[in-house]
Amino acid sequence: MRVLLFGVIAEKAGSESIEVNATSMASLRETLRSRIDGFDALSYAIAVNRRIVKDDMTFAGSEEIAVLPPFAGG
Amino acid sequence: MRVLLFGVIAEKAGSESIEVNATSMASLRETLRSRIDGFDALSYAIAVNRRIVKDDMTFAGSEEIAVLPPFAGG
Amino acid sequence: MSETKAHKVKDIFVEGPIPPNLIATSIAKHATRTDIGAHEIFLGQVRADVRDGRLTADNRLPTTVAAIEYTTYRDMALERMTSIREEAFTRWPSMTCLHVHHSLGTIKAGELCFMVFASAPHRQGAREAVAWVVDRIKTELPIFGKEIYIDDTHQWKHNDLRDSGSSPA
Amino acid sequence: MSETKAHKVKDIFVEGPIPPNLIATSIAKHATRTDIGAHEIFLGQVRADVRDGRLTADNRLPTTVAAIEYTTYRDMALERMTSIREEAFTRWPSMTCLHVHHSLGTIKAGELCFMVFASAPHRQGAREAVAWVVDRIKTELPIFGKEIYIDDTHQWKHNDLRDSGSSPA
Repeated sequence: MRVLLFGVIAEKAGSESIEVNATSMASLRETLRSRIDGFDALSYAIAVNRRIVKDDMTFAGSEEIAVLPPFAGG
Repeated sequence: MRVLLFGVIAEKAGSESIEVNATSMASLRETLRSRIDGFDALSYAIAVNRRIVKDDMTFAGSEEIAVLPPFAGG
Repeated sequence: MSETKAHKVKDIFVEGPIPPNLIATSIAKHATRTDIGAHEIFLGQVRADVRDGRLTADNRLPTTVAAIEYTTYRDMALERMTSIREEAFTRWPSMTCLHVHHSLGTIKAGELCFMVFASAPHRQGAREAVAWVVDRIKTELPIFGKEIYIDDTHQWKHNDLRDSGSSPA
Repeated sequence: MSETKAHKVKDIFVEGPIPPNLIATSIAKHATRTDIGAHEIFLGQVRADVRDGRLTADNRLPTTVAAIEYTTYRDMALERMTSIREEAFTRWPSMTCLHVHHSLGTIKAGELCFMVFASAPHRQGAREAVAWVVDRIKTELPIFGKEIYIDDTHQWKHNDLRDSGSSPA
């Protein structure tokens, strides 16, 4: 599945999206950690279908998933 | 002395100022009552040298005196 | 912004309605002040409120505000405004600018009659200052308003603090 | 004002800085709405804040914000904004209009990047709504800001609620 990346996370990854195989939030976090240098030091939230999800969940594979660094609007 | 009138008070008096002989706040109020029709029914404040004065006071005669109806700015 | 924090007596009065362009010009002038992070602007607009109008045998006919005609005791208003400005800069020392305009003359319903515009590094100072200055101006400046109705009658407006727009509540 | 109280998804994003003229145009459009007595406007402006910059043997050299480059997760931002609008109209039912603009792209120090504009019959509703909407947008909209310094280094901005202007406190 394609995961959207933004801000400092897109910068670290060198791309605005990343293809991953992840069946759950936990495996997604694991994958991001292994694929993006310095990911552990970053603050981030994960949005599933444009809503932030904090708990673990399993993915059907069709979700729109995005990794969001801290907000800075205004 | 010349007393400045504003708003509804100027309207009732038919003029933006009035010449009065008044040596104190009390005599000024008395004069206004006798000279302006319906003055007793009006809300007003008296400003002496551009500051509202509520207590009685005597006038030297050189003060700038104004009779102010309720404020409506904004 | 050469007049920033100048506490000299400034004329706040504008003949006729406040043109929206004046607000845009005011905003644009602040682009050189790169210590500003927040502008807060309050604008008062004349409302076409419905009022009790002419008395008939049975009741009062309703009527509607067509315009407000503003007059002022200018010297006292500007003196009071100078004190309010000084106190505002003391209360909100981070505030960089405070601009006030008030209309005189006939302002039609839908037109702007009042502007309070504060700028500061952060939004809280600007927001609090604008609210405070608006309240002080409404209660302390000798400005008088004659509401002119669509049937050519009129009535004198007066502020009370429950009132919050540009006509009595 | 045909869009008044329409709760459909509206695009709030503007490429580049918000021109002061856009604000004047917005204000002027409300002259036909004679039930409005009060407009409250918040504007965010990019501040030339001083930051710790390059590390030398002894210390960090100070540097200054030259611009902020804004990006967004647009679909989520507009969905969140639609909810915030709906909740604002529920909380302040007297509010007649709410207009929001946020810049994307590079906004230089001194330029405007954010506008929240509420109109209501009386000032209290407009004022409270603007403060609340500004806070909600800062905390809930996925908007990202890269601070670009005069020495061409950069750092990613993040809001915390103590922050109140358009750069971190």
